[in-house]
Amino acid sequence: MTTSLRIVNGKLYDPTNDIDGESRDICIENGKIVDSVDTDAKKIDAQGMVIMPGGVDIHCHIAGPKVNLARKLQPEDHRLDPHPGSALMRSGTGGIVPSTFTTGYRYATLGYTTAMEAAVTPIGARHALEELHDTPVIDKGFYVLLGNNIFLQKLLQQGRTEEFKQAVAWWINATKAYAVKLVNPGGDEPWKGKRNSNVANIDEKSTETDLSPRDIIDAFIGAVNELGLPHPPHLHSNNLGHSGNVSTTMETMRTAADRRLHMAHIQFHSYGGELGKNPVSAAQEIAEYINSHPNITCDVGQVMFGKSTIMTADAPLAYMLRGISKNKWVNADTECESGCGILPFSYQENIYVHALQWAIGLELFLLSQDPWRIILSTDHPNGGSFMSYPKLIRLLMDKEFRKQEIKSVNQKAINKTILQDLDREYSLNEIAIITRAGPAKALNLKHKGHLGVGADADITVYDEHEDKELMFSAPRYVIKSGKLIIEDHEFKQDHIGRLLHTSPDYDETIIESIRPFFEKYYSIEFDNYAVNDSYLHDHEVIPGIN
Amino acid sequence: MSENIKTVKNATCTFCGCVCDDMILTVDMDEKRIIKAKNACVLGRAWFSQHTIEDAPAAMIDGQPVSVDEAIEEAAQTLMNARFPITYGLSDTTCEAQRQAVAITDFIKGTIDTTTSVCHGPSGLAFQGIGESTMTLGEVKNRADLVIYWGGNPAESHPRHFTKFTVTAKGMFTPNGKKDRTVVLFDVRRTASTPVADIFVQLKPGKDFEVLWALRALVKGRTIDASIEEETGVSLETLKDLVERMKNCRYGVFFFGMGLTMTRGRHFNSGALLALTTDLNEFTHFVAKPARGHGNVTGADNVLSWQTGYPFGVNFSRGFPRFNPGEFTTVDTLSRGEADAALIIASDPASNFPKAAIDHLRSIPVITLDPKETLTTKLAHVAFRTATYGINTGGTVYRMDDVPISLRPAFESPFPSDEEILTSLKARVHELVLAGKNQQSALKTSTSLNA
Amino acid sequence: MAENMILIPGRSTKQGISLNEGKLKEEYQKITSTLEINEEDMSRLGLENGDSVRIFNEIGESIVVCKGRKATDLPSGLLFIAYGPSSSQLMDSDTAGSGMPLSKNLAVQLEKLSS
Amino acid sequence: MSLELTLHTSPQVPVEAENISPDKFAGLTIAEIETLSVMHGNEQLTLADFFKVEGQTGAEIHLQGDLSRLKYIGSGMSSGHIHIHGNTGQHLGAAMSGGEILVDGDAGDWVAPDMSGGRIQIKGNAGHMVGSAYRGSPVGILGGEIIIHGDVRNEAGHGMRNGMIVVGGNSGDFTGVDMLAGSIIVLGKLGIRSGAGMKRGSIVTLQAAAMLPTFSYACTYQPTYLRIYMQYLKDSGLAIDEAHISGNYERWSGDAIELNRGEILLYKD
Amino acid sequence: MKIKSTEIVDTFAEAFKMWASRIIITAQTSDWALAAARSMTGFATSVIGCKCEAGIERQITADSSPDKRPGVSVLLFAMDSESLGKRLVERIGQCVMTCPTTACYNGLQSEHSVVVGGQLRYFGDGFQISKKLNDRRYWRIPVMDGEFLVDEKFNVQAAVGGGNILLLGKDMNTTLRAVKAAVKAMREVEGIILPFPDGVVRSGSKIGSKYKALIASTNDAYCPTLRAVRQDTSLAADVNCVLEIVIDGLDEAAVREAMRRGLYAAAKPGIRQITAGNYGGDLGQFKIDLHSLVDGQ
Repeated sequence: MTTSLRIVNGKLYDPTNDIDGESRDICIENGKIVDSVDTDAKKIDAQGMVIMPGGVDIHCHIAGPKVNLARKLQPEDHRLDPHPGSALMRSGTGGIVPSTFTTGYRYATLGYTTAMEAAVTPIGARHALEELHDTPVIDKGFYVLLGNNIFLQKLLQQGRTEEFKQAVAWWINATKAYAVKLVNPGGDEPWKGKRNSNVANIDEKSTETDLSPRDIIDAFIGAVNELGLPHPPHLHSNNLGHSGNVSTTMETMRTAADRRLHMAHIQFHSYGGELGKNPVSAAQEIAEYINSHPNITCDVGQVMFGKSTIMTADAPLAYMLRGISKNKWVNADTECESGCGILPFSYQENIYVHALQWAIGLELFLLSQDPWRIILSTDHPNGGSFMSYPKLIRLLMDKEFRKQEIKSVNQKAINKTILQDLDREYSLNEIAIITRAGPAKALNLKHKGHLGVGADADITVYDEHEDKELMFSAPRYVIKSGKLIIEDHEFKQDHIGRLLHTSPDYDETIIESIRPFFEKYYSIEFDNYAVNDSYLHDHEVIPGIN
Repeated sequence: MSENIKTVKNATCTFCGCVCDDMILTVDMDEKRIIKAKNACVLGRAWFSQHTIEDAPAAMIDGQPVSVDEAIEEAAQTLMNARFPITYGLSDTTCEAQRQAVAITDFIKGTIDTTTSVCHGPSGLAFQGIGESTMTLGEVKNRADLVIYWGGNPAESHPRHFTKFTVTAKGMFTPNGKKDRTVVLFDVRRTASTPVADIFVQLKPGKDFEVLWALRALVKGRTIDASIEEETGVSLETLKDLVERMKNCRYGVFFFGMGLTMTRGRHFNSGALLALTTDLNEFTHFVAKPARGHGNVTGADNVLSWQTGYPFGVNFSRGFPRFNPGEFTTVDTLSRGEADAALIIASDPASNFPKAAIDHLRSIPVITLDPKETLTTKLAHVAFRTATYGINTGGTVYRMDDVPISLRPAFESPFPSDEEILTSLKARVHELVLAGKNQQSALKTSTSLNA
Repeated sequence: MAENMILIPGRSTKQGISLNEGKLKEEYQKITSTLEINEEDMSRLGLENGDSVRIFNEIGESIVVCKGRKATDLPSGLLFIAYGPSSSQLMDSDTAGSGMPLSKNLAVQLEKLSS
Repeated sequence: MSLELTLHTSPQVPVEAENISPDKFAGLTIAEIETLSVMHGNEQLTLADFFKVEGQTGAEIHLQGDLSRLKYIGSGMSSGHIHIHGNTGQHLGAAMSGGEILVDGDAGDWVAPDMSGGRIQIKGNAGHMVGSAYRGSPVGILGGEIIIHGDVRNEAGHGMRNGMIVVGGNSGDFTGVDMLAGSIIVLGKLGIRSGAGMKRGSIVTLQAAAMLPTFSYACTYQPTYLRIYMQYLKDSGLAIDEAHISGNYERWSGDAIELNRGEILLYKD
Repeated sequence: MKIKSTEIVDTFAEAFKMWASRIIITAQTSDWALAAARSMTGFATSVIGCKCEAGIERQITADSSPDKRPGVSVLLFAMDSESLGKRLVERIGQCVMTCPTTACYNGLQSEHSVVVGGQLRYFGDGFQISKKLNDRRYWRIPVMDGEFLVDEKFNVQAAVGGGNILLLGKDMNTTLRAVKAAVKAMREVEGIILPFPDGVVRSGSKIGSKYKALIASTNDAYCPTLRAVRQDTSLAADVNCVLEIVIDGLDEAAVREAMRRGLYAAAKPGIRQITAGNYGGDLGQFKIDLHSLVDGQ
C-alpha cells in the first residue's frame, strides 16, 4: 500500500545508534529506512509518541511439529479465545498456543516484527516452514535441533571433528534453519533407550557413544563458531528445572570459555538447592558470570503466572512435570534426531516453586549489568504467552508495581531471593535493548533492531503512557517492511513476512558420509530429506560473521 | 510402449498413510502412464498403474462440460450464497491444496471437515483428552522390541508396514529384524496379518475397551477377575502375560486401527489404548500410533490445526474457528439436513457415508474436485476433474507419523491440480467477500489510549 | 428365516486395488458386495458360494453375494465385507458427538434370497 | 401474563440463539428484544425474523414452535424461567448458572455444558453428552440439576465435577465417564461402560447393569442419602416407588484404574 | 392473681440469650432414633456444668422427616454459636454417629450456621463422600453398618434459655403430680425443651456461694428445710415441696407459651403458689412476667 512514509515528531529509542529519546524524523521507502523521502510521502505525526524498532523475539515456540501437537491437544483453551477474521485477515484461535495466523497478527499488535521458533527437528523442518509461511506479518526463522543427532554424535565419537562441522553446515542448509539448537544434549538416548531415564551430569558419559553432554556442547560451540553462523549455538542446557542445576549451568558456560554461546531461558537453569528438594535462587551467581563474560548472551525465559504449555525437546522434563500435574501428556520421539514432551501447565502465585521461578527471572533481569546480553523472553509458551510481554515490561520498569505484585505471591519463595531489595527500574532505552536491539545483535540481524538508514522499516510507535503494560500492549502504529500494518490501533493490511535463514558453505562430500547412515536408520529416503526452495516464501539469507 | 521413457526416483506413493517415498517409477511420457513402480506394494502398483489420463472435461456444471473459469464462478457463487456451506474430504490431496481449502472455508464462513472424522477422528478426540506418547516410524524400526497391532489389518491396508518399519525392518538396536522383536496382534478375526504375529489375541467383537481397561488395571497392579475371559474371550492369564511383556520390553509400540475407532466406544477405545501407553511409561518407554489410512489425511489434520487450532470438524459461521465433533463433522451436518452446499475435495462420501447423509447430499448443490468419476462427482452440481497428487503434481504430504514429504510428480496432467482450482476459487471468493459488506477489521489494539 | 449376525466392514487389498481403477467400475462394485461368512454358518443356512443374501437392519438393507471362510478365520456369527456402498446402507448416521458413525460390528440380520 | 415467542419462520440451517435468555432480555422492551441478533448459519438476523414476540417483558419466557434447530437457548442465564413448549436444539442452557429451563419435548446434544447452577427439566429425551465436558476439557458441569424424564444418549455427565443429572428413562454408553464428583441417577437401564475412569461421584440405577472389570462389589445396603435423593426425585415428578427409597442397593466401587472412590449403586429388589 | 386456687405470684422469670440449634436424628426405627437422642441429650441440663443444655423437642414421623424414616428432634443450647458448634460436633460425633442406622440433619432455618458434618467427615479417614443436593451439602461417613449421613452445616440462631416456673406445693406427691402435668402440657409447645430430668429440677440455684470457687449454690430461699433458718424465705408455712421447670426455647414466644401452659396445667389444688426465678432483672435479657401469661391480662 504505502511505499514511502515519513514519521515526524516522535521520540526515538534506537540504542544501536545511541539515540535515547530524542526527536528525529524517520523516512521509509521500499521497506527500508532511508535518509529522506518525497515531501508528498504519507506523513505520520508522532507527537507525544515513542518510536522503537519492531520487537525481535529471540526464543519462542510458534511453528512446527511439536507446536502443532500442542495446538491440537488443547481445543478447550482455543475455545475461550477466538480470533475473528475479516476481509483483510484470516481468522484463528488464540489461547496459550495460538493458530499460525493469530500468532502473526498478535505479535504485530504488540509491535513485534520478528520472531524465532527455537526448536525444530530437521525432519520436521518442512512442517515448520509451511507453518511459518502461514504466520503473517512478522519475519521469522527457526533453530534446528542437532544436540541429540545420532549421526553427528557418531562423528564425534569417532573424532571426525572436521566432518562434524561440515555435517552441521549441511544440516543447516538442508533444513533452511537460522541457527543450531541444542536441547539437553545427550539426554535423548537414555530417555528413549533406557526406560525413560535421563542424563544427570554434564560429564556423564553415554554408554553408547562414550560422549558426555560437555563433549557434545564443546564440539557444537567449536563448529558453529568456526562456521561463523550469525547466531551461536542456542543452548537449552542439561537439568532444566531441577533444584541445584546452577552447577550444571555454570559448568556449561565455562565450557564455552570465551567462545560465543547463547544460553536459552536461563531462568530455568538458575536454581540452587539440593536435587529433589525445594530449589532456591541462584540468580546472583548466574548473573555475575554473565556480567563478566561478554561471550555469553542469554534470554531469560521469564515465568508469568497463568496458563502455559510445556513444549520441549527435553522429553524427560515434560515427563517429570507430568508426574506433578497429572495433566494430559504428549511424548514424541523423532528418529535419530530428537525427543519431545508437551504438557498443558499453569503457574500459580501461591505455589512455592512457581513463585520462585518468577522471582528468579526478575532477579536476573535486574542484576544484569549489560542489557544487550540478557534478552526478554518467556520461552513462549513454556513460561507464559508472548502476550504477557507488556506486563513483564511493566514489572521491569515500574518498581512500585513490582512491589505490589511481589506481595501477592508465595512469600517463602520471595524470601529465598533478593528480589525485594532490587530497586532498579528499566528505562525505555533499556527496554528497547532487551526487546529489540539486543536480540537483533545476538542474532546478528544487522538490518533489524535499529532505525538507522538501511535498516528494515520494521517500526513500532507507542503512545507514551504511565502504565507501561498498557503502553506496550497497544502500539498506535506498527510498520512492517515499510507497510503500515496497524494505523491508529487498527489493523489495515496483511503482510506475509519473510523467512530468515542462513546458509553456511560446506564440503559437499559430507553428503556421502551421511547417506549410508541415513539409509540404514531413517525411514524416509535421503534424497527426500533436504528441504527445497519451494518451501521458502519470501526469504532472506542472513550471512555469517566470518 | 513408446520410446519416451522417464525414470522418477524417490517418488512417493500417496495411496495409504505409509506414504512410501522410495518408489522408482518408470513413466511412459507419451502414453502418460506409469508402467512400472519398483518398490511399490500391491496397492501402490495399482495406484500408479491405474492412473491414466481419461478423456473427460476438466469441469462440468450439472453434467454439462464448461470452462474451468465458468465452473469457478459458479462454485464461488454457490458457496457465497450458502448459509451453511461445508467443505469435506482433503485426505487425498496436498497440504498446499488443503491450505487453500481452509482459506476458502474461512472466507465463506463455512464448516470444514476431513475424512479424519470418519477414520481416526475418534483417536484425535482421545488425543485431546489424554495426550499421546508417540514416535516417527524410524524409531520403531530402530528400537522397538515389542510391536502390538490392535484392530487393524496392515497386511491388507498398509502392506509395507511390516517390512519397512515394524517387523522385519532392521534398525540400530534391532539388527536382526524380526528376531529382535515380539509381534502381537489383537483382532476379532484372523486376517492376512495374523501369520506375522508371534502372539495372536482374538477377542470378542466390541470388547476392545474392556480388554484395554483390564490391561490398564493390571499394569497398575490392580486385580482383575477371571470372568474377564467369558466377557472378552481373552483369558486373565493371557492378559497377565502380555502385561509382563509390555512392562519389561525396552521400547514398546502400539499401532491401532479402525477396529478401535469405528466400533462402539470409538474415542474411548482409542483413549483407553493411549492411556495404557501413558501408564506403561512408568515402567519403560512406550509409544502408540494410529495407523492412518489415506495418503495425506495426516497432513489435513496438521493444516487444519495450524490454521484454526483444531484438527477437523471446524466451523467458521461466526467468523472464527470453532470445533465440535458431532456438531460440525460432515456425517452429522449432512444427516441432520443442515448443510446447504458442499465443497467436496478428493473424497467420495456418496459411496461410504451413512444413508441419511447421502440422501441429503443429493438435495443440495455439491462442488467436487476429483481425478476420477465417483458416486459423489456424479451427483455434483459443479465437478472439477483434477490432476492426481503425487503422480501429476508436487506438493507436501504427511505420513501417518506426521513426517512431511515432498512429492515428485511423474508426468503432467491436462487437468489442473486441486491447489490450482482451490487457489482460483479462493481468489474469487475473496473478491466477493471484499465486494460485499465492508467488513470492519476485527483486530484492534486497544483504543483506550485515545481517550 | 433371518438370522442375527455381526457385520464387520473393513479394508481389503482387493478393494484397495480395484478402487484405483475406479469406484464406478464393475470390479470395485463386485468386491464391495461380496460377503464373507463362516463356512459352518453357511451350510447351516443352506448357503453356497455365490448365493445372494439380504442383509438388513433398521437402517437399511443390501443384497450381497456370499463367500465362505474357514471357521478358524472368521468365527461363527461374524460377517466380513469390504467397506463400500453395501455396508454404508446399514450404517446409522448417529455419531454420538464424535463425527464417526459406527461402521464396524453392525448388528444385522441375514436371510437367504429365495430366487 | 408472560413473554411469548412464537416461531413464525422455520430456519433452513441451524440457528444460534444465545440471546434467548432472561439475562439478555432484562430491561428491554418488546421492540428491543425483536432486534436482538441470532445467527442463521453464517448470516446475522434478528429474533423478529423468526419469532413473533408478544406479552409482558420481564416475565417468564415461553417459546412455541419446533425449535429443534435452535441452539444455545438459555445460554449463560443466571436467573429467570424459560419454558419451551416443544423440542429444542443443541447446547441448551450452556454455561447456565441459575434460573430454570423447562422443555416439554426433546432436547438435542450437549444439554448444559459448563453449567454451574440452576435447573433444567426436559420432559422428553435428550441427546448425547448431557452435562458433559466439551472435547479436550477434563471438567463437565460444576453444579446444578438436569432432570430428563426420557432417555439420554452417550456420555451423560462426562467429567462432571458436581451437580446432579437424573434420567427417567435409559442412558447411553459411558454414562458418568471420567466423572470427578456429583450424582447421576438413571431410573431406567444404565448404558455400558458407565463410570469408566471415574474418580469420585455416584452413579445410581434402578436396573441391573453391566460393570467394567475395574469395578468391585462392596456390599448391599441401604444408603441413607439415596432416600433423600429419591424422595426429591419423587417430588420432582419422576416415577419413584417407595421400594426405591427404602430398598437395598448393591454398591460397586471404581474405577480402580483411577482413585477408586467412585460408586455405582444398583437397586436390588 | 389466681388460676383456680393457685396464686400466680406477681413476678417474672429472668431468661437469658443463648444460641440454639435443632438436630433431626432419624433411624431405621424410632427406638434407635430415640436412643441416639437420649444419648445426645444426656448430661446437658445446665450450661454451668455441662457446657450446653439439650433436650428432645419431639418425635418426628417418617412422613415428615428428611429421609422418610422416623426421627427425633433435639434442641441444643449453648452460650454462643462457637461453643454450640463444638458441642454439636462432640455430641453428634459421640452419640449419633455411634448409634446404629442413624442419620443426622439440621432442623433449623437461619442465616447463621456452624460446620458439623464438615468436621465429623475426617472420621471417614479419606473415604468420606460429600453429596450436594439443592445447595445443601451432606457427608457420608463410612461406618460398620453402612454409612452415617450428616449435614455439612447446622444452622444456629439466637434463642432464649432459662425460662422457668417454680411450683410451691403443699406436699411432695401433690407437687410431683402438678409438675408432671405441667411438663406434659409444656412439651406440646414446638421450639422448646425442658433440659432437666424429665423436665424438672429440684436443685434450684442462686448466684454465688459462700465458697469462692462456686458461682452458684442452692436456692436456699426456696428450700423448705431451711424455712426456719432463713429469715427471707420465700415459702409460706404450708409449702413443703418446691419443684422448678426450666425452659429453653428458640424464641421468647415459645418460652412464654410453654410457661403459660405450665401455669395452667400446674395450677391444681395443693399448689399454693407458682412463681418464677430471677436475679433482680439485671442479668437476663428477657423478663417474662407471669401475670402477663395469664389469659385476659
